[in-house]
Amino acid sequence: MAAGNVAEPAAPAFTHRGMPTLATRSPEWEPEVDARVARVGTRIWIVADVFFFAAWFFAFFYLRALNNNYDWLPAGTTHPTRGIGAVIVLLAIASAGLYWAGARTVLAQRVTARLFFWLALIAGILCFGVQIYEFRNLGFDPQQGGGYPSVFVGLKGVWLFQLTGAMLWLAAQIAQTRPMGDVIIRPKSAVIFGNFMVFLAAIALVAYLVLYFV
Amino acid sequence: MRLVVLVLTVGIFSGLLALFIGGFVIRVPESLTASPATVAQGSTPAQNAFIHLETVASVDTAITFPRPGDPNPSWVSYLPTTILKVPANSTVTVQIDQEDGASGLRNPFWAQAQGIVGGTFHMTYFDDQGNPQEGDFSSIPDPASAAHTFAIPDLGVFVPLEGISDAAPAGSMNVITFSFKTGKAGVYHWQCFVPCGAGTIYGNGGPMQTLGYMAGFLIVQ
Amino acid sequence: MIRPNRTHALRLLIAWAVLSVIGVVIGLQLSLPPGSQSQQSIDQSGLLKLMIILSTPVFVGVVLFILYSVFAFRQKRGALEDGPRSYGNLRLQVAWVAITAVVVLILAGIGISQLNAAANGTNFTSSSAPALATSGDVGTTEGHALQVQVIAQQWYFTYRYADYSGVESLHLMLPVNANVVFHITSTDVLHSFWAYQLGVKADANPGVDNVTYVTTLQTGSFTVRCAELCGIWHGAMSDTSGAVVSQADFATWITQLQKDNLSIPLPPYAPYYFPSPRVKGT
Amino acid sequence: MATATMGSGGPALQASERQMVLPTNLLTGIVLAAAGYYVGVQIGNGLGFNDQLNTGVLLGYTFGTLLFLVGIGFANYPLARLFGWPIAPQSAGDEYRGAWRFLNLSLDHKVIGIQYLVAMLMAMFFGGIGAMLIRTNLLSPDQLVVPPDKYLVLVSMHSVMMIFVASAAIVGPFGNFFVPYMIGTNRMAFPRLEALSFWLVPPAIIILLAAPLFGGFPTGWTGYAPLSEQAGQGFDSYIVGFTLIGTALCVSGINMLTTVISLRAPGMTWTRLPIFVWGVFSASILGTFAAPILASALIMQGLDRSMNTSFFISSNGGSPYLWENLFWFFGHPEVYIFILPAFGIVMELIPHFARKPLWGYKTAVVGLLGVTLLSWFVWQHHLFVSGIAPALRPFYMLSTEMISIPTGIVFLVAFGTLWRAKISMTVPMLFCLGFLFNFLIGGLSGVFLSDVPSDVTLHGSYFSMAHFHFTIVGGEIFAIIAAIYYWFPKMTGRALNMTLGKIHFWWMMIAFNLAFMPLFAAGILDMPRRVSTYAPSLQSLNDWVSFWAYLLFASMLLFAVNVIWSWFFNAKVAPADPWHVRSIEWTLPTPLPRRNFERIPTFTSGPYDYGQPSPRPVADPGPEPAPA
Repeated sequence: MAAGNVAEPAAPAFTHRGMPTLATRSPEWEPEVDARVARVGTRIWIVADVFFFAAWFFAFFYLRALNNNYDWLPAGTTHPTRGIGAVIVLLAIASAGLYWAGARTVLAQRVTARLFFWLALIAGILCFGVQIYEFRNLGFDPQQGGGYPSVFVGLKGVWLFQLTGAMLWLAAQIAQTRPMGDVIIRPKSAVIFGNFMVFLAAIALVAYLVLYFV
Repeated sequence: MRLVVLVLTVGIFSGLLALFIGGFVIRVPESLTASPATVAQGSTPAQNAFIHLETVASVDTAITFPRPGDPNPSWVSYLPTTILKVPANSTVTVQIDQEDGASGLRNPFWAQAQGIVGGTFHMTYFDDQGNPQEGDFSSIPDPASAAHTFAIPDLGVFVPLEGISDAAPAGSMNVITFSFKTGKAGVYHWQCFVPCGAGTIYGNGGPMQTLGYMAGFLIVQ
Repeated sequence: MIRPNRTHALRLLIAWAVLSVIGVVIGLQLSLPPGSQSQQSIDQSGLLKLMIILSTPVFVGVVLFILYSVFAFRQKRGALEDGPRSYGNLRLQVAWVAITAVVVLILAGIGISQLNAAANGTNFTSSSAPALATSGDVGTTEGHALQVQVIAQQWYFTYRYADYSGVESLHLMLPVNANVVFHITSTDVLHSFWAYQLGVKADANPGVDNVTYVTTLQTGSFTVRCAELCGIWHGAMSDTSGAVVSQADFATWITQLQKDNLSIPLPPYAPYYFPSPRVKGT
Repeated sequence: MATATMGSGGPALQASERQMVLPTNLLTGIVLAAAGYYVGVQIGNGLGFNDQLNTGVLLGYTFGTLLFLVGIGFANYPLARLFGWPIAPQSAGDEYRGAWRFLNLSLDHKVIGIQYLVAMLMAMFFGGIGAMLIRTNLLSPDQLVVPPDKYLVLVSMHSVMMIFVASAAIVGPFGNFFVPYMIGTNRMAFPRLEALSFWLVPPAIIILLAAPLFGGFPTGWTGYAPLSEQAGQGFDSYIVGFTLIGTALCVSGINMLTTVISLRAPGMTWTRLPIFVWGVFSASILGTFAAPILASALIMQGLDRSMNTSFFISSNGGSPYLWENLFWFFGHPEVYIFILPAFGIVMELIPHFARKPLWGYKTAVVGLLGVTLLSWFVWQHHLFVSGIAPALRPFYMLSTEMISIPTGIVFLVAFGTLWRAKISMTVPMLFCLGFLFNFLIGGLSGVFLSDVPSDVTLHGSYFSMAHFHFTIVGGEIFAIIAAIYYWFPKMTGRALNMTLGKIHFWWMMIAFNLAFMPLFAAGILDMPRRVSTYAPSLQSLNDWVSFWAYLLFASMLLFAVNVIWSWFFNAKVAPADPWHVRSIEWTLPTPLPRRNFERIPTFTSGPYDYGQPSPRPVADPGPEPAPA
């Protein structure tokens, strides 16, 4: 990826409260090795996560096709309003996009990067809030049975769970953009992490199309 | 140093082992450790046996055979125990004080009494007006009104137990009496075919699958 | 280098041939369950026998090779010599893969053909080979096949005869020389209907009509067991009094059953049942 | 001794940094775990679902585990990043010294390997006790030794515990310990993920052991719905415990794959990779990508049991088939997670003890990867009689039988290596040959089960049970024991007693085969799996099996005595290279230094280049560093 090719500056002796940070203290700290490891590992993780969500989409189409006891969509159950779902997806995409933009500029201007990261974090938190709101006003009760309500709650739930984890990581990244952060690792891991944000946004989009339109 | 490792390992290890074994010892229900129901010998002839049972919606509401200190006082259950010993090649007369409401049979086929002497059972019950009634039946009229069944599949014995009518006065019971013939010695399981395990999917969990509640053994000697 | 290779190989080959022949001859003497009560059980017995015969040479060869090399290619006590420096032999590897592939394909071919033949000798009018029919689409009576529904419940199998106004029975009775279509379903959890001597096994799922076929050939009794863990009485969920009887006996039995059933308020016959209530919580 | 194996080294944390991270160790972990369990139960029961209090138990286990991880120190790194504290380098020495470090969070792959080894042996012991109780019940055909409900609990505990063990018992101890050496690196790619993959295991095992306190669960390791949803709170142990093991598989797989891909030393080309690393690599592929599916399916079970959704309730629009498909789509790669590293061990050890190059190395690699690929396309052979789309049977029958092709390659490679070799019959070699014999029987019986018509008779019977016991116990466990005898001197600095080892092998081999061979017959004579009662005509057969099963357990006790005695009560330090083999880990001193390699080596030849007139060293330690 692009930023992966950015030439590494020689590791400067950044200090934090008079103490050298990871950059200079670890005897075998090799920036290019760390970058490669992070890149490979994130890709593997994303593929694994694809399998994770694949199970839920399989459940959706399988139960929908079987429609056991004609109870896939119980009588009186309606899809939630598409507007809210769209808001959630857009917020997720916005968060990923803003983060991506920030990750690009992270080497050049730290200030813009932090701004982007903050915006991405805010978008993610908003997304979280809207999703919770949707859960509280579903218009159907999964406890009353039905395949669609089950899959809806499950799929959205696990996605929200991963979004929460991503937001925590994002907060950590923001913290690391402070002057005493380990600035050498940051650009690499930032770009890598951007991939995962984009992946989550993509899942949100697919889930939106599947859950609200199919 | 290495002794420290050893001691710690052994400590954790034996702790977990205790947990594992304890899991099996502690939670064994009373009815397993309790001695089987005493088989009252009927007057005629000496070979015949008489078993008196009670079926309740929850153990703590038992009238005839209260079982205090039960680990699951709110479970539906046969009382006093579900491990019955009877002599081989004999006629066993069973009296069941049925105090549970109707749950209904999932397979109405079990509404038919089968494998009992004379093909009929005697029942005193309460009709919809709550008046006591009495009679001999080969099946219960409405499968939905069944509370339990007393079934020994390997002996071909299936007896439906009518649920107590809502109009019946509180604390009243349907008394069902029937007799069946035991074959050769052996261990036969007996169960209930009404999905009466409230709170579990399809009503067949919990008491339905725990020895001492709705599941038991008939030990023919 | 060549000479000892050849002697070793020759010895192994001879021993292998002799022992394999002996093993196969022994294998041919076997008469394996599930027996000959139905076409399916005959097929299965034959296939089991065939597999034992096919796997005997493999087994003999591997064990022989291990034992031989352990004794012939032993490191001298205390010595530390290296073996010959050989990194592989492509031709041999290709040959090996090819042979295993051929054996596998033969086995798969036999299996598939038997799958399709599962209903051979039956006069199904439907064009779809029953083994390839998806469950549910054989719900109606086809040809002269006897339709029997197996209802699994915790913890007993009961049987309904669709062709006889859906009468229900405690035991499974089948006429001899008949094509039977089993419709296996469950009213609660998963079970598996295993009529051992008939060579029939099929899972019972709530709300599913699982179809399987049997062609009875001999009279006699058979055992029915549950082959899928279904709870406390899974082990006891068996019935040894199923029987294949003559057509006449079956007719008398089924008429008697219809009489007995008159007093039972059975629901109308359905291909499957969705259990209710789905009780959660108290 | 293990502690002596790794001397102090690496820059220790300075006091001024310590104060910035939470004080964490095993005790804080246990305390927080208890607190978390209590809080979780309160919250879950407070939510007020009509669910027989399953939510409470589920949340209790989950919170307990999470807070346990926090307490043992996994929160320090994220918190440090979150608050911008300086971060301890991954190569930092452990905070703890001596025995205490093995009971605390450590990022040292050597420590983690030994932690895994001990945990796995303990779990195996529990599973073994379960097996003994099962065989005791089957001594008599009636159901009175162990009541049937308790019997199902036993079967389920034994199966799940052994699945836990089998899925991590090679990649965990030996993969984590030796892969970095074999590829020539000083560090794992993600040491914290590696540590996490271990520290998820003890909670999983303890949660599983706690199941009987809640009445246990009757479903066996397959956990088929809706029986699983009838079960009481015991089944929540299955859900959480299995999820934790799945997560451990996934994260350890990510770490292992990334390490092998990114951190190989110069000269360690893909074609020089030791075959054991290939085995771990292919198993890690399966673990990484199959476990998430299990996690999803288990979350569905949890939702069904806690929130009363209906993923698997056919009356309410769900389907039991959904669970069967998802479970076996994970479950079949899972069984190859068991066996692929075992293949790796066997093909790694045979060349060393035959003192001959691995015959057909590339074919062997192709075989391993072929199994890895095919194992994704066979899961429905577990559902041949389930009634799912019979039209698919021929395909799955074919794909299943095709797996015997790459498996056959493994045997071919073993044979080619043994041919005209110089075999020294050491104890590890004995177990490798035993593996070949047992796995041959397991594989052949697998062909019986793969053909649909014969599977109709054998499915779900003791035949299939005997089949997978031959592949897992006779296969994987034998390989594990071979690996323990082989690597124990390097891992712990103590050699096992080889006389006891020889006795152990013959005892175990004979007892195992005499115990499990008759079970094939039991299966063909219509004895279904997981039954607490059976036809009286089979009693003598079952008694015979039980007798030899006891002896099998006794042989494992002998092994345990050997391990414990040699490890803790034997002062004699093992020689650095007791086997005189080429593999690089044996060129390093014993006990192993804290840093694997002072200078990253350059690999100059493969690990199996025996039979050369003047053999090159396997690796070149590299030039002396220029004096600064």
